[in-house]
Amino acid sequence: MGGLKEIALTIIVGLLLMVLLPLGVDTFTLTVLCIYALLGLSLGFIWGFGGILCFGQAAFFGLGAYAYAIAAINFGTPWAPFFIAIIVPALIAAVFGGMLFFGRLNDVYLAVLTLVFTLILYKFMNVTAGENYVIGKARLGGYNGIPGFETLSLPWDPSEYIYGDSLFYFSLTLLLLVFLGLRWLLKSPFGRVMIGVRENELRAELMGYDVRMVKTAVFAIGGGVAGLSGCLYANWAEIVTPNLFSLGQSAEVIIWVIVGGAGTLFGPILGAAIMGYLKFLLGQQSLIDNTLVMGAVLVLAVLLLPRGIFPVITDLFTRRVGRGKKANRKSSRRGRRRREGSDAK
Amino acid sequence: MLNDIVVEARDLTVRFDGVVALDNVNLKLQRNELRCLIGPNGAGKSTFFKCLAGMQVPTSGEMIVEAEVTTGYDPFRIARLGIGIKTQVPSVMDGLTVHENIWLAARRTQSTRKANGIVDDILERLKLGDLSRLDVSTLAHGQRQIVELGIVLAGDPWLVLLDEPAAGLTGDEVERMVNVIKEINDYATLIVVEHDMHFIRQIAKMVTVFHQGRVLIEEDVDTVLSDPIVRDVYLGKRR
Amino acid sequence: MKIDRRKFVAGTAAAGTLAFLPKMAMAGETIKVGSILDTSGIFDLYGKPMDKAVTLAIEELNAAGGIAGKMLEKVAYDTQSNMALYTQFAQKLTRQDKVDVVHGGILSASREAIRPTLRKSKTLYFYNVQYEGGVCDRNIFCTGVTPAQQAEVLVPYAMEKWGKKIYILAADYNYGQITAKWIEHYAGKAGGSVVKTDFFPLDVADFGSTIAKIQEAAPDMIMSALVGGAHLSFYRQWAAAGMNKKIPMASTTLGAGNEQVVLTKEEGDGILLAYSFSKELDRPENKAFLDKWQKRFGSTDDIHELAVATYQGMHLWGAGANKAGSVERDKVVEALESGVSITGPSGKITIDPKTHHVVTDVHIVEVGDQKMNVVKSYDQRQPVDTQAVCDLSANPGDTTQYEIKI
Amino acid sequence: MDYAAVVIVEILYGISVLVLISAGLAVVFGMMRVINLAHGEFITLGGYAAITAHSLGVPIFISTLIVAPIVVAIFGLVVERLIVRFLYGRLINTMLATWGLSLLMIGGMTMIFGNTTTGIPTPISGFTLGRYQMSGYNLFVIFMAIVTVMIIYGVLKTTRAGLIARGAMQNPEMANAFGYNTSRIYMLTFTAGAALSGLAGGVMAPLVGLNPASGANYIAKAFITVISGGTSVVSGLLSSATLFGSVSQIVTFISTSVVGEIALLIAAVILLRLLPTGITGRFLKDRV
Repeated sequence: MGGLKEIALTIIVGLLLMVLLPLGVDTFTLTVLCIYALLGLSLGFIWGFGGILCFGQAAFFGLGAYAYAIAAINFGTPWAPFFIAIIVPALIAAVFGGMLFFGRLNDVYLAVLTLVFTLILYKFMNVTAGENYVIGKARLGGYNGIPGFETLSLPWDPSEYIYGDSLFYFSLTLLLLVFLGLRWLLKSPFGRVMIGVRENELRAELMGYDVRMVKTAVFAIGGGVAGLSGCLYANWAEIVTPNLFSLGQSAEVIIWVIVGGAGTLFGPILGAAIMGYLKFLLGQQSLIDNTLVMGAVLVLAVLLLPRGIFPVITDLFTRRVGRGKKANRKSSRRGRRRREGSDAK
Repeated sequence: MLNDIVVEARDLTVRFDGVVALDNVNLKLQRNELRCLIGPNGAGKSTFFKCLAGMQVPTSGEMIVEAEVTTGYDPFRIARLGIGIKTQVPSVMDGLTVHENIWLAARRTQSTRKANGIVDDILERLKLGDLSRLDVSTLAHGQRQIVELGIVLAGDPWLVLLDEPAAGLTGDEVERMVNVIKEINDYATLIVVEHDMHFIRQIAKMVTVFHQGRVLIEEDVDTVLSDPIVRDVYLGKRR
Repeated sequence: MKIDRRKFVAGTAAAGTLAFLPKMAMAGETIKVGSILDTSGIFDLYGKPMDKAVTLAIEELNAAGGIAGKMLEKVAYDTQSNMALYTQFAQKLTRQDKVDVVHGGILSASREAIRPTLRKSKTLYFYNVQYEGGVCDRNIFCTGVTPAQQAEVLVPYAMEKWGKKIYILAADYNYGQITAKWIEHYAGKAGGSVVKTDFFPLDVADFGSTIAKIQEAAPDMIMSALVGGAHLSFYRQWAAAGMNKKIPMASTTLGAGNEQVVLTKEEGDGILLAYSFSKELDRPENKAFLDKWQKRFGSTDDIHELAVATYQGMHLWGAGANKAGSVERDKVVEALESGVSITGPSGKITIDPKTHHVVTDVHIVEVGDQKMNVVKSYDQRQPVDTQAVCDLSANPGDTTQYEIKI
Repeated sequence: MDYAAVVIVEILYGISVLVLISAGLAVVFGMMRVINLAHGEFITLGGYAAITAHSLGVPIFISTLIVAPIVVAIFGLVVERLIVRFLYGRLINTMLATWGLSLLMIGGMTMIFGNTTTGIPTPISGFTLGRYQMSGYNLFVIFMAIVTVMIIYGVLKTTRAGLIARGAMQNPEMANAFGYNTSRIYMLTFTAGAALSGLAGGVMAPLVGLNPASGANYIAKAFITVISGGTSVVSGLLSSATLFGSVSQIVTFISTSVVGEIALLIAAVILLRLLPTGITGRFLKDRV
């Protein structure tokens, strides 16, 4: 199997990135790019491999961030909140996803309801400024959000905070671990069933698989990864605000995945990193509006690069190197557009 | 064992927006039977098939499989009763290889190792070995039909439901399909929906003819095919 | 002439770095003033004039000889109305640019996002915005007016004019919630009552049912602490229903971003406000300030309360640093705590040493013909809200933002 | 009693606003199965067109009721030619591309009009209902919603163009075979939808403070209304707007406007969970 080789390669690439990236860009920015990459990965996973287009992935990102902030204020220690920030969004995704999938909702209806879910959270969080909105010791704070919670520190030395450079190394390590974990998952029997469901729900059902459960599980995993991303974000920004749930945030995740390429795991990571950095660069000039560029990129990506950047690069690469039929076939298969999977039927 | 009824439909009725697709259908099926359902388009045979497969919830009436009322079951629960289903338009996983398609079907009940063995067996039985590493989407229609049959067999069903298995097959492939169906019938009960008379002649024993949502006649194949009313139904409607 | 001299100084400094001066010597050449504001995105209405105010104040301080003989240099970042960028740029200001002071932040959320970063890196921070009050932290100076300072004068004045029953409409966030409490507090003190308080998230733009509810409650006056573009719809819908002729209104927020210009005369006329600044303020310092702004930027149309607070915040810091003879944080803080005061466009402002807030004049203003006409001025109002909870001379290690219980 | 009348007018007004802001989206979705996520920005653009025209001295009703729809219709036509026409039949891709368009428009309008909130005065004065003072413009909004619905219904049901359009949408090959140019029909339908959005923007302009990001307030509600209504343009629009408008306004009167909005969203979740294809997917199927 190529499994070991792939793990080794991922680790080497990861180590290289850890050493090389800080030479060019400050680690504070790199950390947030890692966080975005995790968020992109979570959507890339459920959309590209589970066939679930979620218009509200920001919901689980925000839930992770809020869960961390609220738990950290109540516990005063960072590590239990760290895990809570993964588990809570995963559970909420499981319950909400279960409601959708057991109701056999698909396509545009799924898109609407995930969007509505995010909107409800956004609106709710915005009206929690009053002093009766308290969870334990934590005030929800409404529009202003929650500042001033304990951030991650070394488990054996709570006075040694993980921030700055170390937060970057920590985030990048988690990104690599999640990447490898999802790769492994996709190769496992569950992963294959999941891809089977994406390819043909009816057939998976006729084989005896409970499609609703499979999709709910996929959605919950995506929610957990998004939650982890939100948790890191809370540690990075040291404040959480309702804007984490905004439509703009959801839109950005989708842009990352499209630009990078749905149907691959690496694509969304690449898309998030490129677009995140582009946004950062655009922020340093005032000639062209930032939103305008993001919008133009999305329109052009859908029209000209419907498969995303990463599959195109791999295609070019395999063609040039000419690794023979097998490699070509595989990459083109992986790169096939997943987005319209449900439309085609 | 002669009266071992495994499938029974009781007063099964399906209505769509006022149109009656199935009208009080009663039908019984014995273990190890090979039953063909025929009838012109819109006669209700496919609707009946869907009710049995869990793809259509009847308006009223009951479907009973081995003493279990399955009315309104989702397809996956039907499948988990040990029922293999091939749909009218081949339902396969396009982006996956032939091997992966069949493996997924076998893996639901078996360990990974056993599933691999089952896949090899089936590939051999259906002579799909050459195609096993190709994406199903690249295959011709007939080949896809065979792959779907492989998927059905991989679940090791005791009851097999086939909707128009011969549609779009070449002469050779039809022959292979006939043999496979006969082979399956050695150990499993079969329901075949079909309107290709030539094909039915080759496999059928008992035939149920549907017409306008009702069971018109239920007899052995020779009686049915020589029945003047059946002829009229077919000629009157089509062909 | 000023400009030439500045250019010359900056030029020598730059040449110095490149050519021969060792880095250590260079570090003392200029004083870096960090500015972190939303100059694009939905808050740029507030941020752009504030950014200009920073520029103008730096130019003036330099023209007056800089601080302790050193020239000031502006290091500015645009946070694009995005809270995430605040932390990012605050890190950049403290770690890479190593600035000597940071002025900026607009929303309370943005202030709370960067306050810990600046405290940890021991960088002095000035927050120059009208806000909800209660921040108690030795590293920060808040030079904007707070709710108690406004409500204390506005509520009794309006009640005397219009009656005792008040209906409060407020933005549903920290600022609105706290302001509503202060309005209620001062209404009670003056013998009035609040019939109802409604809170609205910042994106609510439809007030039809609210207008009906207000009529049902039949108050003598409305107190509004509505904030932002969407809430502007209230004033128009209120006027569209003809209500502005029936129930009068006062506000602690309208006009902070020059909203009175967006509303028509019919919609805005007669609304009472309370601010530390108005362009119509008839004082020589104000006239001089407006002149300088006009010369430097071409138009005074965009000047508002927050821009003036920023301008004065810069000068307060400059006065403190000059008194200390250094820009070192602890020395500047000590100097400011000794009671530095300046006279700016809005009048005399003094640092309150216990709270690091300001004692300032507050003016009752009436909107008329899209202008903010001063009706009555109250001199030197204490930041009584923050004073109720914060005493930095007793607890210098305090870093909380208190929710003031009334 | 007066209060009850006020509440009823407000409910009607709530429904009418939903009808107005959803009509353009409903036509495009119902006829073409295209979800235009830039719909909110189309409305905002209509608002800006009306305000700009008004500030140039065009009379207010001409600015809002004529200039706004025409400007947005032209813009819609360009968008259809440049973007949407390449994506017909690919629902998700159209949603994504138009979402990009929405961001692009927000950015563009920010660069052109700035972030400042603007508006135009209300052209109709208030009136008294018992002891209550009401906005006369609210009645005008209700009137315009009725007119809009009647126009859509009239065009679809009684004109030749509507008949051809409906035929072409249901069976493009057939329409092609009859010699109708389906590409042209799609183009005109999209343009008509854009004009309706522009009209909504014009009608809403005197009521709200407009800024480039205002569209977000419209799109979510319009999107939910249209999807919940299902694919029948008029009956779907009317039924879901009535449901959501009543729910949100009644809850707003009992509680606060945010609870009203959240009630609307929750109603949508429950509705779609129970009727996954929208109201007209289940009932009122064969209506226009």
